[in-house]
Amino acid sequence: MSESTAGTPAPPLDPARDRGAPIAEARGVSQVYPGVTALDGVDFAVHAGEVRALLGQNGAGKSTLIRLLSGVETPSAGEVLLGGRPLGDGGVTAASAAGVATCYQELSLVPGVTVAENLAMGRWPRGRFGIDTRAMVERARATFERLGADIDVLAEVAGLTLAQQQIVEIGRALQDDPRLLILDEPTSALAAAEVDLVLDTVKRLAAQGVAVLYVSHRMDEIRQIADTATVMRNGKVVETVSIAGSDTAHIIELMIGADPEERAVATRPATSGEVLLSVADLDVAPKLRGVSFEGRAGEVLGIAGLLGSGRTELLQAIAGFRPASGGTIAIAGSVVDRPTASRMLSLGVGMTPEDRKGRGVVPGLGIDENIVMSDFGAVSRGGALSAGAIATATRALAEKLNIKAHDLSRPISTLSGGNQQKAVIARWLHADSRVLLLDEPTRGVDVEAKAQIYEIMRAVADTGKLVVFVSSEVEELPLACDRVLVLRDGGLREEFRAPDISLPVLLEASMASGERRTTR
Amino acid sequence: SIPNAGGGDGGTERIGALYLDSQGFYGGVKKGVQDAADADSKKVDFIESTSAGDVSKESSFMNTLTSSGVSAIIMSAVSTDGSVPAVRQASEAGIPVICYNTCVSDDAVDQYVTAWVLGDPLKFGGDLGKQAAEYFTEAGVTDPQMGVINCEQYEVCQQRFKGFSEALTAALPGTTFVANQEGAEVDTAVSTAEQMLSAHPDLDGIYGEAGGATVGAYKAVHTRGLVGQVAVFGSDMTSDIAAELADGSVLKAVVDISGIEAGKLAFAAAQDAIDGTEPDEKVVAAPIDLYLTADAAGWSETHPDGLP
Amino acid sequence: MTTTLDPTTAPTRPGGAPRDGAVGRVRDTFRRNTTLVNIVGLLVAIVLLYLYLMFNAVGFFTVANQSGLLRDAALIGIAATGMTLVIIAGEIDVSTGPAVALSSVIVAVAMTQWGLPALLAILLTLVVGAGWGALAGVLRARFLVPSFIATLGLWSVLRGLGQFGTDALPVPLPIDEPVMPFLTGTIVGVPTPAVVMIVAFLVFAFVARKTAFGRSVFAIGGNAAAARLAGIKVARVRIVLFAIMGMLGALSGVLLAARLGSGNAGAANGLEFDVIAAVVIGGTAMSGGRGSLVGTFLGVIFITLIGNGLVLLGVDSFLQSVVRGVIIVLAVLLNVTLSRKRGSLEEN
Amino acid sequence: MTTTLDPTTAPTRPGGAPRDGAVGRVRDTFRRNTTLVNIVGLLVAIVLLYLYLMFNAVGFFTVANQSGLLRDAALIGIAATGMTLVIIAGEIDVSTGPAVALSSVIVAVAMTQWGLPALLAILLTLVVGAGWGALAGVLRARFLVPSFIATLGLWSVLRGLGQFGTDALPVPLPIDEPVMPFLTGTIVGVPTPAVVMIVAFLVFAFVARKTAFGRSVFAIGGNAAAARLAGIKVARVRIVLFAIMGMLGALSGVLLAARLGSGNAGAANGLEFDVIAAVVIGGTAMSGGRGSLVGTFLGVIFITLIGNGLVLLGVDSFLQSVVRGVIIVLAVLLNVTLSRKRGSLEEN
Ligand SMILES: Nc1ncnc2c1ncn2[C@@H]1O[C@H](COP(=O)(O)OP(=O)(O)OP(=O)(O)O)[C@@H](O)[C@H]1O
Ligand SMILES: Nc1ncnc2c1ncn2[C@@H]1O[C@H](COP(=O)(O)OP(=O)(O)OP(=O)(O)O)[C@@H](O)[C@H]1O
Ligand SMILES: [Mg+2]
Ligand SMILES: [Mg+2]
Repeated sequence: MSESTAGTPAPPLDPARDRGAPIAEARGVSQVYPGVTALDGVDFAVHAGEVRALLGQNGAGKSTLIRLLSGVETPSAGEVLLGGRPLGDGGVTAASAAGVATCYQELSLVPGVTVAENLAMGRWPRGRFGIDTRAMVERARATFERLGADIDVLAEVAGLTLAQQQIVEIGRALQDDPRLLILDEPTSALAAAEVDLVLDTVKRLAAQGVAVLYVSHRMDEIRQIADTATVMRNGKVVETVSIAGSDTAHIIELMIGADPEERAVATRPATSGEVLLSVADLDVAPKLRGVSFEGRAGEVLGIAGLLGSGRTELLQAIAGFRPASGGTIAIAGSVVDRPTASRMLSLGVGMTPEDRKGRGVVPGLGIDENIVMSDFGAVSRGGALSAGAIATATRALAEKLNIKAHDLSRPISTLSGGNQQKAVIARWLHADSRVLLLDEPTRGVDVEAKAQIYEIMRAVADTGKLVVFVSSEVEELPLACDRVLVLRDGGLREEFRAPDISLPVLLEASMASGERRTTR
Repeated sequence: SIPNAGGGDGGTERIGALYLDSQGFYGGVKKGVQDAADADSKKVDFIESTSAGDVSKESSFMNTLTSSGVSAIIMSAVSTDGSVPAVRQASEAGIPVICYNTCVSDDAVDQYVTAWVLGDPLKFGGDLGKQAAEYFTEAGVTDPQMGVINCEQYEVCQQRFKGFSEALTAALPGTTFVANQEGAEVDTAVSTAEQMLSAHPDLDGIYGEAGGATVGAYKAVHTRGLVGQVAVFGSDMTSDIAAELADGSVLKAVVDISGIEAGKLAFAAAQDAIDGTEPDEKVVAAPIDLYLTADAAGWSETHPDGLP
Repeated sequence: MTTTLDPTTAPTRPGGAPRDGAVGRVRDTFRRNTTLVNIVGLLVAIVLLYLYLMFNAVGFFTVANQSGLLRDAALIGIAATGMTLVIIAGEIDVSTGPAVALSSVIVAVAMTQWGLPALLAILLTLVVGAGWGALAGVLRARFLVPSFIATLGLWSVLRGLGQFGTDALPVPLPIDEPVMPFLTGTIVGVPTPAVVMIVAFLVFAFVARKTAFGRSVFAIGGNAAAARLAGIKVARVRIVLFAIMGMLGALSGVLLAARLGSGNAGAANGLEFDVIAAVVIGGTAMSGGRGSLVGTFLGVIFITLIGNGLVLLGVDSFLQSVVRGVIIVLAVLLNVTLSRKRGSLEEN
Repeated sequence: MTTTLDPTTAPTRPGGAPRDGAVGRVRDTFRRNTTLVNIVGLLVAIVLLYLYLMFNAVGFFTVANQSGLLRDAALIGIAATGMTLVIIAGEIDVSTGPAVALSSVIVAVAMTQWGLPALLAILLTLVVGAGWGALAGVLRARFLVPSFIATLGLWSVLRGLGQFGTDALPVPLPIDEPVMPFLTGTIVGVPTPAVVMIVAFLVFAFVARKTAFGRSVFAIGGNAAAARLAGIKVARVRIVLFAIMGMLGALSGVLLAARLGSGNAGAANGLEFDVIAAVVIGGTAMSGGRGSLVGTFLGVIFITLIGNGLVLLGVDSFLQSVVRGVIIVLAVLLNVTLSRKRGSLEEN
């Protein structure tokens, strides 16, 4: 990405460096799930005031280690110590009493109740007559004030956007002045401004002596806040390195166990392909007004915008999953009268949702079925599904998209996040969609898988299709897109073409000079 | 008792009617009551409900009827003891209660019930038991092995069985009841009866305590190809039971209380009570009829709509 | 190559800012709180029903009928308080009818055959009810048997036990005994069971909103995994929940025995469906995580009113079942439609 | 500058290659497929039951009883095929009993009162059944009424309609008519209803595994939102599903009428619970997304066997209800425990 160029390996840290007793420690822990060894004899320790990054590819075991440290699970072997004392099977309650606060990777909020209630869950303030609701609300308000986030604590969580929910989750971890704060991919759903909010908070807490364990696939964040990084691979700790002393290439090499290849995807300033998608004056109540743009065959079209700027709504409206309140959508030159989901599907529009786990995959079904689901007809022979046709079709796609799976009939839930995402994209290649709308396809996937996804997008575009790419990680738009549209204040405001797409101009455009927040 | 508000001469009369369950018998009662009202050229609104054999539902309906001040209540009580409070409540509110078919315990009848159109279940079972004994004697079976398809979630059925078994064993002391299983609804009855025939291959007869049980029993005998070996004695006439009885190969006798007749008698008793006429006799006997093969055709003719 | 696309369109209002003023606050509350919409809807429906029945059903608006209505409501309502929590927790209990019936038998047997004093017999019945409820809870929480199946099994077992133990005959209560008549009497004019029901609603409304247990129930129903991560003892809450439900069934059984003067193993047939329908009509989501006791209370009144009105209007007894079915579905349909977020993608 | 992406990170084995050897494959299948474990467990239980009953229940192992067993199984089994799909889709249908009963009435009325020929009457009944099923489906899919409530309403409506229309009297079938007797006869020694059931199982096993519709049902049950975003017409699948369920109920009703010689509005009381229990005992998860027709078939046999055995053993009929309840819960418990061993730690 944007970091150092040299390839010098950094020296491993001296583990015996005297810093007093670690706040949290894992000694020789292993965790075995049926059929998977998620952790294999891991030793790990984190000290007060330290910001430790935990790095590794999807499925390396990062979240598993975190679950052990937070008492959610007890290890199959080895032990966890918090503040020098064994956690045993004290569970979440004991870990939390020892000062561990965790923001889990999978959103763990209760949708039907308020934000304030979610923060208080499991430790409601007691008043004279049962729970003291006022204290609960006050405490929640104070927490978000400290965090600098604008969240209505009386709102029901179900009504919040994914990003707001993520901030609530972070707020919950922060509220009790923890001694060890664990953040498992806290920023994967966030855009730049909110990311800064989180990073600032982490820095502030670290300065106060709180230990922070931080998981992210975004290397630039790691560089901003972490002192040291523990790299994991295949359930083992490979090495703990100093961030300052190691370049990104080296860290990636540690993560994937091989030399990273220099990869960049060719971008093109202009395409002469046919206009596949043409949106005119589209209104999507309540967020978007008068959106107009065109997308051509062979193009990777990025859409940038702040959190809540309506990118998701735009894609949903185009795919027919959200009624447009005005304007027209045309596919390959012909205006679609009633853009329902099935109509758009038959016209060759496919969308991958931003919430991969919640709305992307059907966990119990095989990888192959998750792929062919978009078009059963193509793998049917005489009205019945043909196992042979399914196998042929999915094997080809798995190869093309480099989906790492021994057996495509295994449930998709056994795949790592990045590979799940590839399977969801494959779904639309199977349906032979001409217009692919990818909403945050790189969220929560490791660096390597990200690069693969950029290349998939390029390869798909090269076959005469249009790829629309939405990402909250603004820095990846310049890497992958031929053209980037910027959504702001309910409409498309600016357009950039390769090679004039760069991080600073996109950020500038997304935030608009006047209202720009001061965080960066 | 206090003359009633909602009743009255000339105006519309409101009468509450409670049915015990949804067997055809109660359809007959309904028709009988209705016919009687029409014949009387009175304008009567019936406020009706089915207690489905559930005392709590009955209690709630009785309460509703009582508090809405109907002129009289015609009911088939769910339980001799369990239904007492509901009947008492109505009676204490000055509403005449007329039982048909089933009623509350004798004490309570004395105190709270105006009239009871009764087909005595003991006699109901007993008549059939006698007929069964006659049949077996004629067939030369002195120690019949009997199976029973019962409806014992209703108390009245236990009485029926008592009457039946006493009459049969009195005549044929060698009688044994080798199986007794629930089957009030015809679909349970048919598979239970089939299984009973499997478990007891030497069965000589089956007693069906209610309509569904009867149908189930003779259907099972046909299915198992035991025609001529197993005789069925049943209760409650319906069109298809009449047809089977006319055939005569399996179903030998059916005992029945006409719902229509019971309904008519109950309505008459209700009118008397509303008019303030004291009945001579609290218990009004409902005719209990025994039907044999020869009578079946006649029943079908006189009951073209199938209502018993 | 930067081009500004459309600098004119007016910016929308910044999100998240609370609206000012009382009106705004009420509107906000409404928007936020979908259950409130349901409650108002139900209230309107109940008022309309009342008006209609007052003018069309003879004897409806009499003290006697209103108090009878309350008695009927109590039978559904007491169990419905617990059922609300059960459904909020994402579970279901279909064993209510047999539980009530068997409890009425137990209290009667305890008094007549074992000679226990009334209060002791009642206590015993409540404990036994809580016991079989807890059993269902353990099956659900520890052995992961779906609650529908666990309570369906219980349904079968309890109904059978009651009928087997009594030969399906009623067990009369002793006559010269003061407690049971009190339970079927009135307190300042209000039928005792109705008073018990109202107390139960107040208690459970408090429990649901103001106790850790109640909030845990909401949390578990909304997201059980999240509740566990927050340190809530999910299994324990579930077990307690079903135990409470069992106890409430037993309480209804005691009141039923008092009303009928006997314990009846065949009584309260299908009660569970009325109870569940009342809860769902009251706006509690069958998928869990959402619901209110106020809504349930109105649901109970609504469903009792329908039953009472159908009888008083002289509707054919078989048709009553048809009308009830239609009305229940319509009520829930209305409810779902009212509370559905406009333009929401969510479908499930 | 595009390069092949990942030449290095070695997946231990090339993608898609199955494990070698038959044993390995069997083991793999077992590990993967928790339903297989359940199926074997159920098979063992059925064999044990058979052995026990053969030696203890007089008349059990006779041709007549075995064929009666099959007849009983058919009543549950035909509806259970559709119910399996309904439950896999994450829904439930509690209206089966009244649907079967009313269908038996409709076919009888169509033949006797409207004078339709048997085949036409049957066809009409199936269409009407599919119609009310579709109605429930529309309520669920378009109006978001929970299927429990939609079908509970249907339950009440259908039961009431049947009894209202017939005054609760049986409607006899015409006597001199060949089709209905055929439906209650045998085909090469096997009772016709059992043949129909077996055909239904084969058809639905095929539908579930080999058709777009069947796989859509699994996808919707596993994650409805994802299925929808993948282009599956979720609402349509749900409606068709309930229509099929309605039609199967009507088919059972026709067979029941043939067996009883009449249509009976009060028949098939509580059938829905037997059907649901059979499906769940067969390993279909009530939370949706998982299940098999083979499992359901065994569940049907199991539950029929229990009923048959209890009667043959002469167990008191009230006690039978107790035993059935216990056995159903135990069977599901075993099932859940077996499949949990192999699944994830996840609980909900
Ligand atoms: N509950 C579970 N049951 C079975 N396998 C599991 C479970 N949780 C994790 N695994 C497996 O353990 C391995 C490690 O998973 P983990 O979630 O710790 O990876 P991660 O490093 O956090 O990956 P990511 O970057 O995608 O979050 C994976 O192979 C995963 O599939
Ligand atoms: N957790 C979630 N589960 C399901 N749907 C969600 C969730 N979060 C958001 N959505 C859907 O996505 C829509 C848009 O959310 P959000 O405001 O974050 O997206 P956006 O306005 O497009 O912003 P962004 O530009 O970040 O995508 C929401 O209206 C909602 O329908
Ligand atoms: Mg992780
Ligand atoms: Mg978005």
